[in-house]
Amino acid sequence: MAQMNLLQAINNALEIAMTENESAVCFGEDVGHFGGVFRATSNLQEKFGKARCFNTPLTEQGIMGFANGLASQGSVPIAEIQFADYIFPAFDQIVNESAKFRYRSGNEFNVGNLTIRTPYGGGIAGGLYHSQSPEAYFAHTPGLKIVVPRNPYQAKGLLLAAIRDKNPVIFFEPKKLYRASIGEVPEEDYQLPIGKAEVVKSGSDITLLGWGAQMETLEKAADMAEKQGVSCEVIDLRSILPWDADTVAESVQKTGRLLINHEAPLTGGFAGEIAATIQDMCFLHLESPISRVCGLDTPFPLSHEKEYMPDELKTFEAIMASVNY
Amino acid sequence: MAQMNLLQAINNALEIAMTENESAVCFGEDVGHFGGVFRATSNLQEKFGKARCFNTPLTEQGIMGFANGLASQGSVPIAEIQFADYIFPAFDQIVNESAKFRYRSGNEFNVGNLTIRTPYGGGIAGGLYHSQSPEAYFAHTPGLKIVVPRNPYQAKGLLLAAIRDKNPVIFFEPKKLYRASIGEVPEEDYQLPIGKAEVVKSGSDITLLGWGAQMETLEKAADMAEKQGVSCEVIDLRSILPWDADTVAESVQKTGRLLINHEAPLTGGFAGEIAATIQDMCFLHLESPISRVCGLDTPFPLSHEKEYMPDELKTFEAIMASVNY
Amino acid sequence: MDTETYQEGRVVHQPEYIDGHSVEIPILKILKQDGSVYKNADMPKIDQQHATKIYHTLAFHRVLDERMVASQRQGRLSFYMTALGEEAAIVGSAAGLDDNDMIMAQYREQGALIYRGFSLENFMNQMFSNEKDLGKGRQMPIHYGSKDLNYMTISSPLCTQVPQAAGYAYGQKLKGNKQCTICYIGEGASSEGDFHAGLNMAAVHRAPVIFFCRNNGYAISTPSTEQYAGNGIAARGVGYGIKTIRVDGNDLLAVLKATQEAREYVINENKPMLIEAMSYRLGAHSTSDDPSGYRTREEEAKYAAHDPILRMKNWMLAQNWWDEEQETVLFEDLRQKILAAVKVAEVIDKPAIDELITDVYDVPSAQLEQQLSTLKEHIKKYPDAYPVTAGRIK
Amino acid sequence: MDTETYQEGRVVHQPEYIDGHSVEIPILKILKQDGSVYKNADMPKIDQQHATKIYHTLAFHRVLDERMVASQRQGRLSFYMTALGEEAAIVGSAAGLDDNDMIMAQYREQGALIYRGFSLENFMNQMFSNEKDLGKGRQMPIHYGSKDLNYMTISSPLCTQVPQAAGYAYGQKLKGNKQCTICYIGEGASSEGDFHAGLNMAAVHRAPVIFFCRNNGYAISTPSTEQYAGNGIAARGVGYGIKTIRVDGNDLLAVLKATQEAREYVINENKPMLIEAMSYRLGAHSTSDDPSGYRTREEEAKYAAHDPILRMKNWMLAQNWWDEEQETVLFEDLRQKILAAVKVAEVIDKPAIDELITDVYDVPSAQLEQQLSTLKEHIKKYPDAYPVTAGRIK
Ligand SMILES: Cc1ncc(C[n+]2csc(CCOP(=O)(O)OP(=O)(O)O)c2C)c(N)n1
Ligand SMILES: Cc1ncc(C[n+]2csc(CCOP(=O)(O)OP(=O)(O)O)c2C)c(N)n1
Ligand SMILES: [Mg+2]
Ligand SMILES: [Mg+2]
Repeated sequence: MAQMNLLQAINNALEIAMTENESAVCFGEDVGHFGGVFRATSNLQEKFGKARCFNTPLTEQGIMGFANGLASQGSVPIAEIQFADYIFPAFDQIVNESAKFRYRSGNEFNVGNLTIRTPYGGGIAGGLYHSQSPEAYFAHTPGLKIVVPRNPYQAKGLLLAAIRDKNPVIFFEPKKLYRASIGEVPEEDYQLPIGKAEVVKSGSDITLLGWGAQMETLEKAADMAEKQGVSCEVIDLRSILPWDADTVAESVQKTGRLLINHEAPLTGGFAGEIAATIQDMCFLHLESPISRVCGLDTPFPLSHEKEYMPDELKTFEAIMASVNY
Repeated sequence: MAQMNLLQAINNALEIAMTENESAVCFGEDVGHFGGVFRATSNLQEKFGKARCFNTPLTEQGIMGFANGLASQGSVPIAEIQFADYIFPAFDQIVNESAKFRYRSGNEFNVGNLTIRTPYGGGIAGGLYHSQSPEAYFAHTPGLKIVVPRNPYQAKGLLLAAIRDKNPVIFFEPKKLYRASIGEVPEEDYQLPIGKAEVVKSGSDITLLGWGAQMETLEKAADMAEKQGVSCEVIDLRSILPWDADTVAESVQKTGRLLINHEAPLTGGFAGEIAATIQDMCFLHLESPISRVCGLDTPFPLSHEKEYMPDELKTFEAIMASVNY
Repeated sequence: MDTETYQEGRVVHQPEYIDGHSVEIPILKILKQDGSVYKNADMPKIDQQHATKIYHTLAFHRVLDERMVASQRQGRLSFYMTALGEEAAIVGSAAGLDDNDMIMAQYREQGALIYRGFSLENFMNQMFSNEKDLGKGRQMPIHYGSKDLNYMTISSPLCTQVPQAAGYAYGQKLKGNKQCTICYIGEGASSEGDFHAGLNMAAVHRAPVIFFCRNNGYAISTPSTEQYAGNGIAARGVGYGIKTIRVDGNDLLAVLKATQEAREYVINENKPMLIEAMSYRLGAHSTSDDPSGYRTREEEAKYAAHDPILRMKNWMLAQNWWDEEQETVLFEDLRQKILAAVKVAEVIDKPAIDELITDVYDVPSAQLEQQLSTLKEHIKKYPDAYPVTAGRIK
Repeated sequence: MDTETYQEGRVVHQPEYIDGHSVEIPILKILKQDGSVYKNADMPKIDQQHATKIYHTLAFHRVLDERMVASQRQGRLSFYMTALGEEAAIVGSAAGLDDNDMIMAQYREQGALIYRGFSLENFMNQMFSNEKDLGKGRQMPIHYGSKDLNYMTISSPLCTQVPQAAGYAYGQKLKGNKQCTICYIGEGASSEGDFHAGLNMAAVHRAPVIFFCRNNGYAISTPSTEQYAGNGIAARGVGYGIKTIRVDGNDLLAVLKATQEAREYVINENKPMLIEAMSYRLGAHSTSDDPSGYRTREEEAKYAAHDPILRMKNWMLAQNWWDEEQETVLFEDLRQKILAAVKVAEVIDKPAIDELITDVYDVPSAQLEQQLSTLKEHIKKYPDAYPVTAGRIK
């Protein structure tokens, strides 16, 4: 075991994957010599050579098109999009191409080897173009998998699973935790399962569900609620697609209440999908409406970031409202 | 009043808008001389000249970038994307640019004059790339408006409203109804409201909610259910963003049941947002779980289109399941 | 640093401009319409066996296109796209490659697939989206693909294959197996952002890929004069620093020559190359299109006089590698075989309902399995409403 | 039909290729580093008044950049981007335009905005995202915009302004008011698909737009040698059929000359033009960047010797339009004014909470009003947690 921050855990996972498989290739804007603007790919070019870790021209659609081609050829592309806010020029290559490659060809060809890494979320005073959480835009796309880790241990195990998964995976990295989140991480190889939620803390009165950086918020809110005598079960969804409805439903059948939290705007966010599914699966168990504590329906703000965020206070309030319904 | 099909109603609305405002400009792939591959822009180049109705090079991101610039300059661009399946190369221009133009500049600049027209949906044996219903991809984007008409009368009135609305509007046209849907349409100018749902048929046992081409399906299913003694209230949402939660909630408070139908895949579709909102607004009124009858979580199929579609039989079954819950 | 190079370039003190006319782009022609060869022309590598295979491919192509348009008119087929007038560009380029090279086509390149030996049955099964289709009946007619034949399955969204071809070829280079990729693209699709991204990526990362642009004058109704303002697509090669050649696309020998040289170059130098083949789309864009809405019969007739298959036939005749009797027998034989194959394929069952959820992921998710089983129950309840699949659900 | 033209082009029978070397791109230089002018150089239109305004702009620019980097280091400001070394390219081009022409910049073009007369207060209010910011405190520092000054608000996603500029200029042409648009873009951003889309759209639809590429050798850490394989960005103009010129970007007179001619051309001909200004990004990419991770001090020093402001100053001195005393006074004055302005702006309140929902739509939707009022109630309950806004909620 070693102490690592989230960036180091990612760098470590990339190194393991590239050592194990010589057709694994890392690329993206500034990813090569410099190691990426956040330094997640530090030293990889030194270790594996310029052919396997390189800067690309500044074109997200090009990066993803290139990655799709490389994956269909049998190599293992691990492409970086510098900020999740800049993934949209590649939307067509991801949603119309990566996601449908296997299906449309009857599996004559596939891009199952593909992994896309990208930092997402608020917390760095980045305003509307360095803070977005676009997971829901992709979650409406059969054929993709979507994963979000909450800490270094999760990041390493989930990233290794994503790289080895035989489907295209988008791996959203909570950038505000890159250096802030530090924890014990095994130095050896390990994987965590994609598609499985994790019960982080068990409780009996309400289920709190989230992913990525917002897990800290849920834990803080749970602490506040416990002080009021409310016992919270906290679940990290980890995979947005496919998502683990069974674990969530099982929890809600026990607690009778569900709160979902995400940074992205409320309308059309993934909390809607979860709420719709769970109200169906747990209709007779629900003691209060499923509650969504999310971003406002605005672009991500700069000077009002604090006010916009679904923080622990808003979450705590919603917990109490749910319990007192 | 005249008999028009949906294409004629759209063509008529475009003609009115271009006559009224000489800075209104229509463009897109094959939109000029030929009048578009579906002929929605027929004769407009003849009437208004090549400068105001023209073919563009084959580049959706270029079309939308150009349209954003033109709108910010004060002209009134009405851009066509040939199929909604091909809107994704323009996703960045729409989601990061059109939607955020006013907000990010503090309204120093805006693209409120922009309208995007695009045919969507199944029914033409088009397989995965000529059948998609991508409204939910856009519905997670504050700043956009999204409108879907169900027949010629609605199409003309809503399109005129969309063109005159001071916000960027995406207007999804149900292409399988282009020639199939024929109805009485006033020849003069009129508008229908954006953001208001319409109760198409009132009833007391369950609320059926949909938009666009699926409204026919809901009406057929309602007829089947009526024969079983189930009284259905049928609502056309018309606007996906902003959407009229109040009208829906009012109906559900009366009927106690809600079924939502859309062509797009279930997961991450807009029905999720509606269900999440309505279970919250109507928690104590709901007598059964909100039901979603949607496409499967697959790319849009070709040989199994019939099986994939949320048709009247599946809708009828879901109505009965809801009523007998 | 590149900037230094510029500082060292020719310095001027009065504005001097470059523009679309700054580079002259010659066009390579080897074969005349009458079947004779231009004096001093550099011939491609070609012998009788190769030429005969090429000509058989052209014949098959022409008859297939004719028959399938007829089938579509008869309502037997939903959709079809011919490559009428462009066969030499497509088949000539495919014939310049190795069978292990990857082909990433736009959609009008059935000729390349015929050349590779895709069976008539495979063509038919795809077009009738029956259960024997390699693509499992999931795409509209003409969206062929074959792993065995190194022909990437066609994708309708235009130009997406261009950066993909750069990536595919880069992977071939990493593997070191001396193979390359050819990427076909229309002059219309070349306006997409992916074109720019793909050519630039290939040039910077030195991918062994041949970008082959079929410039046939139209993108549906849009003439190339409304598609770009420069000197075709070839002129763009300069900007990317990509070696480029323009050929007469109706001249099979010129296309073959250019492709043979391109293959040598991209594999040996690990650099991309761009070929622009000038031709004309003689047919409609597709069976859904009616060109009389945007061009004249006279225009079409003018270009029809440059029939590339006839040109190749004339050369074959001149070589004494072909005669009129062989011609008659071959075409008649092809017509009959194709008609027979239509009859077989159109009555083969559609794929089973289970194929609705396979290949979304490597293994169907639990949720998809659930959706399928619900659907099957539903179909069993209403078999008449789902005649294609109902009879076969266990 | 275009194809005909090609058929009429020069015909060859042996392959002849074009490539990145097929077009020679001279570079325009007028002013030497010592302030003297090349013999026979074509001077731009410039008189003492104009020159003085330009030089004041350069001075303001340099001091602003220095002071704001210092403020960022002191933790007063979150982020900043200088244009160190590129001031002549930016200010020289802005000075070649009419005040009613539209400027659509990438982000490093504060020089153009200074030239247009954006007030020091406006700069500061934007950077400190306070309630007086024209952009209502919604974007990171340096994302300026001003309707009054025809300077489009900066958008972080790169290159999106390029097709937008084509559209904006097309609208100007429709209006017939003889105005044009200048669109700034980095050599890195020029790799985006939107570049291709925008230049092609502008060329085909004849929009009066000047595409002005600042080629400063780097895109963050990525040198231009890893950005493209061709001869810079200018070589691409050929492919689009766009008239193009390359200038020494550190030579203000050359930039001014090229821009003045470009403006005449795009407005009179209704066609776009492309200018590539060769320069070097002397500073870090932004205050978040550390160039020592990817380039040497020696390299930086080499380019520092070409300081464009010093070059312009030398010319001004040679003209007797400027002297050292004026220089000292001006720079000292600017330093003090800017320091004072920082102190004022940094203590101005942030925008009121109500601005969180305005401008999402023309009028806030009922749902947004609801979200805001819920939020306000929440803030009132926990005022200490939201110190920026809590005190001011009624
Ligand atoms: C992204 C995208 N936009 C639009 C279309 C619709 N479309 C199909 S073919 C075509 C024209 C293509 O022209 P070109 O590239 O010149 O090829 P050609 O048909 O001439 O062979 C268009 C606009 C599409 N398939 N994909
Ligand atoms: C679409 C998009 N991708 C990536 C980024 C991140 N980014 C910001 S600036 C920059 C480099 C731009 O380089 P260049 O265009 O050469 O301009 P310069 O900084 O040299 O002035 C990058 C990659 C972005 N803002 N937008
Ligand atoms: Mg074409
Ligand atoms: Mg640069």
